[in-house]
Amino acid sequence: MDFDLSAEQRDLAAAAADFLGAGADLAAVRAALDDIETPLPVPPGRKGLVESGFATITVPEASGGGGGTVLDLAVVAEQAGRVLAGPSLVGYARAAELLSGDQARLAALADGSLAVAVHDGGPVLDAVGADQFLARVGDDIVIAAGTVSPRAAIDASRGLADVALGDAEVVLSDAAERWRRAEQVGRVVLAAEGLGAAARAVELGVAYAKERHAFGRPIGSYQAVKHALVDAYVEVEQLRSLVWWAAWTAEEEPAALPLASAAAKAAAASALERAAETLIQVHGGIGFTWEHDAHLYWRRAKVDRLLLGDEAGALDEVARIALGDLPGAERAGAER
Amino acid sequence: MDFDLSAEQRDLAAAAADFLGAGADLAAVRAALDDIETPLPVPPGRKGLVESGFATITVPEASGGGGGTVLDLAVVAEQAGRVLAGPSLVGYARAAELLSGDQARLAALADGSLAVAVHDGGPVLDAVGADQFLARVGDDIVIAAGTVSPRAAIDASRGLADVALGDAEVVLSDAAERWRRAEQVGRVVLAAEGLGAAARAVELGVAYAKERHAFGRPIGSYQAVKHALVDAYVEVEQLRSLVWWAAWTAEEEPAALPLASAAAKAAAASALERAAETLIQVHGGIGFTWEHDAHLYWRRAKVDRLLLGDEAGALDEVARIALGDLPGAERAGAER
Amino acid sequence: MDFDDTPDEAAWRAEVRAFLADHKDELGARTGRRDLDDETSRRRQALLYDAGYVGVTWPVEAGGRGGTPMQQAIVDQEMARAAIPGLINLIGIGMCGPTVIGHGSQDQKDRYLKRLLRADDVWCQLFSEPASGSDLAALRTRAVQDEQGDWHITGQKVWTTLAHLADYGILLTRTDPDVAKHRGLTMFVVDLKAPGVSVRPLRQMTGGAEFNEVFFDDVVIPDSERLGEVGEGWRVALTTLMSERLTLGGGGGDIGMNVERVAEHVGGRIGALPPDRQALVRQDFGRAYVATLGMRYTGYRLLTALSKGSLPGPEASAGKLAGTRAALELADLAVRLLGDDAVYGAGPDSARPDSAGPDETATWQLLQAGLPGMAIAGGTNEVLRNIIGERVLGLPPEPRADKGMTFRELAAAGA
Amino acid sequence: MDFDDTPDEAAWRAEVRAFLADHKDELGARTGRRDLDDETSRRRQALLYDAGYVGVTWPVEAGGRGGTPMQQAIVDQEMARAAIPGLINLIGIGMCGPTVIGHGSQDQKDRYLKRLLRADDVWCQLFSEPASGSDLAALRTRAVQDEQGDWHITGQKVWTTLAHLADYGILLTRTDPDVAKHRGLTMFVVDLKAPGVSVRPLRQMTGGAEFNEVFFDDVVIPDSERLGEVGEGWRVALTTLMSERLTLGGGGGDIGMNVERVAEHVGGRIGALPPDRQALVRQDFGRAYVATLGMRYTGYRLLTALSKGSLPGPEASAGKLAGTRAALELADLAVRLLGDDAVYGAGPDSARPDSAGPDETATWQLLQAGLPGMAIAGGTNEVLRNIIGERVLGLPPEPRADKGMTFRELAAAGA
Repeated sequence: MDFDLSAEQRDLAAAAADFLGAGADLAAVRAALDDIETPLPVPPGRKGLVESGFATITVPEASGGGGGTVLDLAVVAEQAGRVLAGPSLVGYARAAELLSGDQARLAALADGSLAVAVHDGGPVLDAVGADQFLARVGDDIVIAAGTVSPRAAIDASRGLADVALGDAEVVLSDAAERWRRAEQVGRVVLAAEGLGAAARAVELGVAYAKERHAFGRPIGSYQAVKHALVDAYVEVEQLRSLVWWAAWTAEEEPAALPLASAAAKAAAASALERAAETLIQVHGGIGFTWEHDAHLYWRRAKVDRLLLGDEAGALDEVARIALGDLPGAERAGAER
Repeated sequence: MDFDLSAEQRDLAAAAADFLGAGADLAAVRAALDDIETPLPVPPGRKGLVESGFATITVPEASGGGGGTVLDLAVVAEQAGRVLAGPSLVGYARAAELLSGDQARLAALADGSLAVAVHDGGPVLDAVGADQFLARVGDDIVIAAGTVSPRAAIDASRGLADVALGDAEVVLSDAAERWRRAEQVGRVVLAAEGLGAAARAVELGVAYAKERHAFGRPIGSYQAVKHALVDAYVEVEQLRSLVWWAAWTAEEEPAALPLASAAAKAAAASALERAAETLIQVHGGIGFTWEHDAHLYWRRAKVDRLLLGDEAGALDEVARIALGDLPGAERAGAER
Repeated sequence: MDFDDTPDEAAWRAEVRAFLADHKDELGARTGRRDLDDETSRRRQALLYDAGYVGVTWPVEAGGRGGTPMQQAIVDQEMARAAIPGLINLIGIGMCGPTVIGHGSQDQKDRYLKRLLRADDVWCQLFSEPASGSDLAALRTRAVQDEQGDWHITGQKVWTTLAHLADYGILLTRTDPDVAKHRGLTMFVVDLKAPGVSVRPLRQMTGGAEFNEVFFDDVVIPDSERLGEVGEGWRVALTTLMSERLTLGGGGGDIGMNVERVAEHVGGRIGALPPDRQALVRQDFGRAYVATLGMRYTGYRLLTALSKGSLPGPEASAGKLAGTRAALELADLAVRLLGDDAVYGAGPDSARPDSAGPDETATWQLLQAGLPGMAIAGGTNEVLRNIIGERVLGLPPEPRADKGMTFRELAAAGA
Repeated sequence: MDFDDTPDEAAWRAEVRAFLADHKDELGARTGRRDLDDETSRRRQALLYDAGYVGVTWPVEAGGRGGTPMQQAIVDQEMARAAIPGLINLIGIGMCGPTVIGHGSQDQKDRYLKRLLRADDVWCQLFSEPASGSDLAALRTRAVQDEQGDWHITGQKVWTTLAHLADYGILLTRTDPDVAKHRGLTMFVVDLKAPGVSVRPLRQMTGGAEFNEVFFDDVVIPDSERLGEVGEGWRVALTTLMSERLTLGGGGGDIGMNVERVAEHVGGRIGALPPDRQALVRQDFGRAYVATLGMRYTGYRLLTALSKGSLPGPEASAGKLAGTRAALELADLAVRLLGDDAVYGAGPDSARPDSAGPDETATWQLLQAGLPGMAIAGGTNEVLRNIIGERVLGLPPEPRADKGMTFRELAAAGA
């Protein structure tokens, strides 16, 4: 057993951190919140993200992608989550799964000419800036243009909008299982972005707790502050393990993906909410000002927890799988 | 509005505290835990409790009772809860309601010749030491002798046992509403006992936190300990308000009793569990020894939370009433 | 114990209710906004004051009615019942006024109190600073007395509710940095329109800006506007803070969230959910509802104690602790029940005074976004727990790192 | 990343598995009790040791195999899989042995280590005292050296697991009260059968008595049994504590509660509940199951790090924190699912070594009653949070009230 990132994956993370650190911009995320009527995509944006190659890591090399694993993408997604980059890598992850085998569209995805989002029936993640939408009709996977109606955002970096689909073309028939898998992979990548955001929120809270003084000593020396940060940190580290494991199952043990992705999704919802709320609370007054970044992480938490099913739904799935009502527990249930 | 105990009720509480302080005995509660095969009732026991008059406060004076209110009984029950007295006042409270109008049996209850418990179908509270059992059959209230099968106790002061009923005599027909009311009154008295136990657990924790030192200062000066005790205390004070209110509704606003009793029951389950767990945690190692009293409160918490319906059931009822699915929200819902 | 009104209370309630019904349009019933328009809000408060319904518990000589806390609570209940927006000068009445009553000169009382109750003047409270939040006594705003006896104020305050509308404020300053931090403070009444005062709205995470930063650049205050003795500012501030906690935590009102409104919202939405989800919602709602009831009845106990002559003690802090928790749970549930809409925001405009008012989604989203601030304003949960732990439960305080140090030494140490 | 065994690991696993299968009766597979009988337990450990499966990671010269943490983990996994009771000398192997290896003389190593691994001698750890729990360095047990160089021990230890069966223990004592509390400590190996040692079982709230009080009444220890230098006992103890945390918190094993066993229990009971209740149970179980998976995979990360040569750091404490929480939730759920039986107890007898073993109700009730202790033993949650906050996150420590004081001064101050 070797449950750790490889040296290549650590290099990938560093490269992603460099790119996203330069390209993403919390000020732009904040500014976009005021931009109700005509929301703009936040940096680095589709173009930059696709050109960097990070967005389409999981697209086969033959189609111009990176030929990497979901775990590779999760490693990048963690870095994207740290800086609240937009658009989400979830859409790319799902599209790469859904279009698997469709060389032309995959190539278009990888060269940026296809700006696609996935439509689940409700609000569409990164609809803003997308011109084609993948959707499920019966057991078919279809693609269609759509009319995008943006709405006031909680988290402006998520590009959420209502979308009315136009005429649809079938991409693949009888593809219910693929749709489910793509959704599960999407959950893993969403959880990886949540991991990055939560980890960053804890870091910001820790840094402030070291520097800010009250009653003659740093506030981080008080148990109330210290223990709140520790609880958030512990939850983040548990989440990290679940995200890595879930991402790994996508290629290496697909039968465990349903359980692992639901577990990672549920853990991410809770860890990011706790981390963001702790970040605000540790900062006191300054933490709930518009100009501070804390609420941007809080906004991300409040939105992400509801995407691709909510926490209660994910927990229900975990329980059903673990109790044998649903398949997908092969490894988790096995004492080895 | 005057939301406070009366001077008479404060005197009653003081008298109950005197009587129970002298009569109850935590050492006996602990010893009874070892007494698996033939469990003995714990002090002060049915006889003492009935002779004191506290048990039958709510029985009319004409039948030899105290002619008091459910609130009066709740005031006594809080004191009983503090010292984990047995038997519970819940059985007396329910019996007084169920037998209302049955002069002979009420008199027997008040003079101690009727040792009754209430049978809800599952484990029977204070079955140990009871010789008659009130039960509901269809819409009738019946009374019967029973065969008592004691089992290993979590909380030996609760006298729990399985009971097989013998031939039953109908006490009152068409009495579903009365049965429900008696159950609700029972919940209030149970919550009052929980209030006393929880308040006492917090006091014991606070006292120890003042006295025990670590790293050169009292452990109660550390925020982790202090805040845990504060959270338990705040919950106890909220519970106190709910118990008083719920007890008051029994006579003064019966339409609100279903909501108020369910709310008090739910709050008691949670407050006592938190208080008892905090008590153990604050004490560190000594807190989980057999000889320390902490686990006696913990045992009470673990049992009481399940009696007369569990916390989830009570919360469900509260929600249904507040949302209008069930009657009983008249006052709570009214802005005055 | 009796939750019903006494005959006197009932008569009072009837009178109040009738008055509010007669003037419901003037009082803005059901418009839901307090600070829609400064002038309107002031007029509403004056109307209520002239009728005898503002400052009910204040002494007659302070411009009040000399009434009971219960009478005041009945006014509050009836205003809530009639959905009349809160008074614009809530902070003045709840915190500044009691401080002037407790520590001001007769001249100050005569000049300020009645006008405050009528909202002829709006007041604010200038305590917190960027570098002193929970540790209020570490404040840096300096007041230096000149030869004429006037005080010159330089510094910055923050989190000042209503400063952008206020005429006056109570201002806590440091007059002596060379003694322990609590001992070198002095309180003043400051004219917010005086030269050198500038107010900058501070936008919150909700998008709204109910708070402000207030800058003092050599603002001159005559010595006659001092509240209490020089160096006694901390004692004066304690009067304010005690009143604040009561305003935030007590009396049985809901904190930040009206539970009946949530019940209505839940009731309207729950039926559309699958049965499993309904069960989960009932658990969450039931728990939050029990918490709200507990808070409400605990508030009634406090109110009863006040009516019987108790002073507002640290127990009131428990109400804010419990209430914040309950409000968070209710807001969370309310937002989740929005279904697909739950991921959409209020938009920052909804929180602005000139907004037409929020729609349903915005209502719950704004509440949700406002609650993290509520857990901080008026004392963080941590500070409140310390207060209850030490002053109610009698647990020992933490050793003080700043014990025996002067403010100047502390500041030099970077604290 | 790879969760599969390497070929070497797979071969090792197969070997271990085959051995355990061949000896399953001797090893007490599926009897579920470790300390049913002292002699049997010792024999089982010796059998495993002789086969090379005890002390896998210990150096060869210490009687071990010089193997990898992964090999040890595979042995642990296979033993769990075959439901073979844990080793009687777990504390000796996990805590005492590493301390002797790190600080003992060659003579001590030769005399003790191999016998410890074979359970020829059972060991215990004598650190905690009634007046020093979390604040371990405040211990009072005195060691005074006589003219011959022998040490005379007087004092009391508590929470000593296995002391009633143990042959030896590592004993932390105070040799100099006139220096700061951490500096006056010295560690010894003590013979539990020596004159003056008395052991009294300490009954826990479960009814069982896995812990003991140990009294020392002028017990003589030769200086050759000292571990490390005089006054260096704290440094020696840190070796023990670091090993302890790893034993309690790491490696991906479940803490106190086997989640698959809970799943089986839940699966067997849930169908009898109304659908609403099933939904609530799935929420609770799902949450606890996610927590357990998180803990398990975090343990695997730790194990991987150890395999790559990292030392066990304070991160391991996070595993105990998270695991305790998950175990509490699982136990609570398991008990509640007992329905009517949930109010009945295990009975204290079920926890006794001579019991026939608990029934289903007793199983869960005993676990529930044991968990509050688990949150305290091996470091309270509060202490673990301090460790992670300060040593992992780098947050500043609290000011120390006992700084600069000698132990004698501290003791006089009542601390």
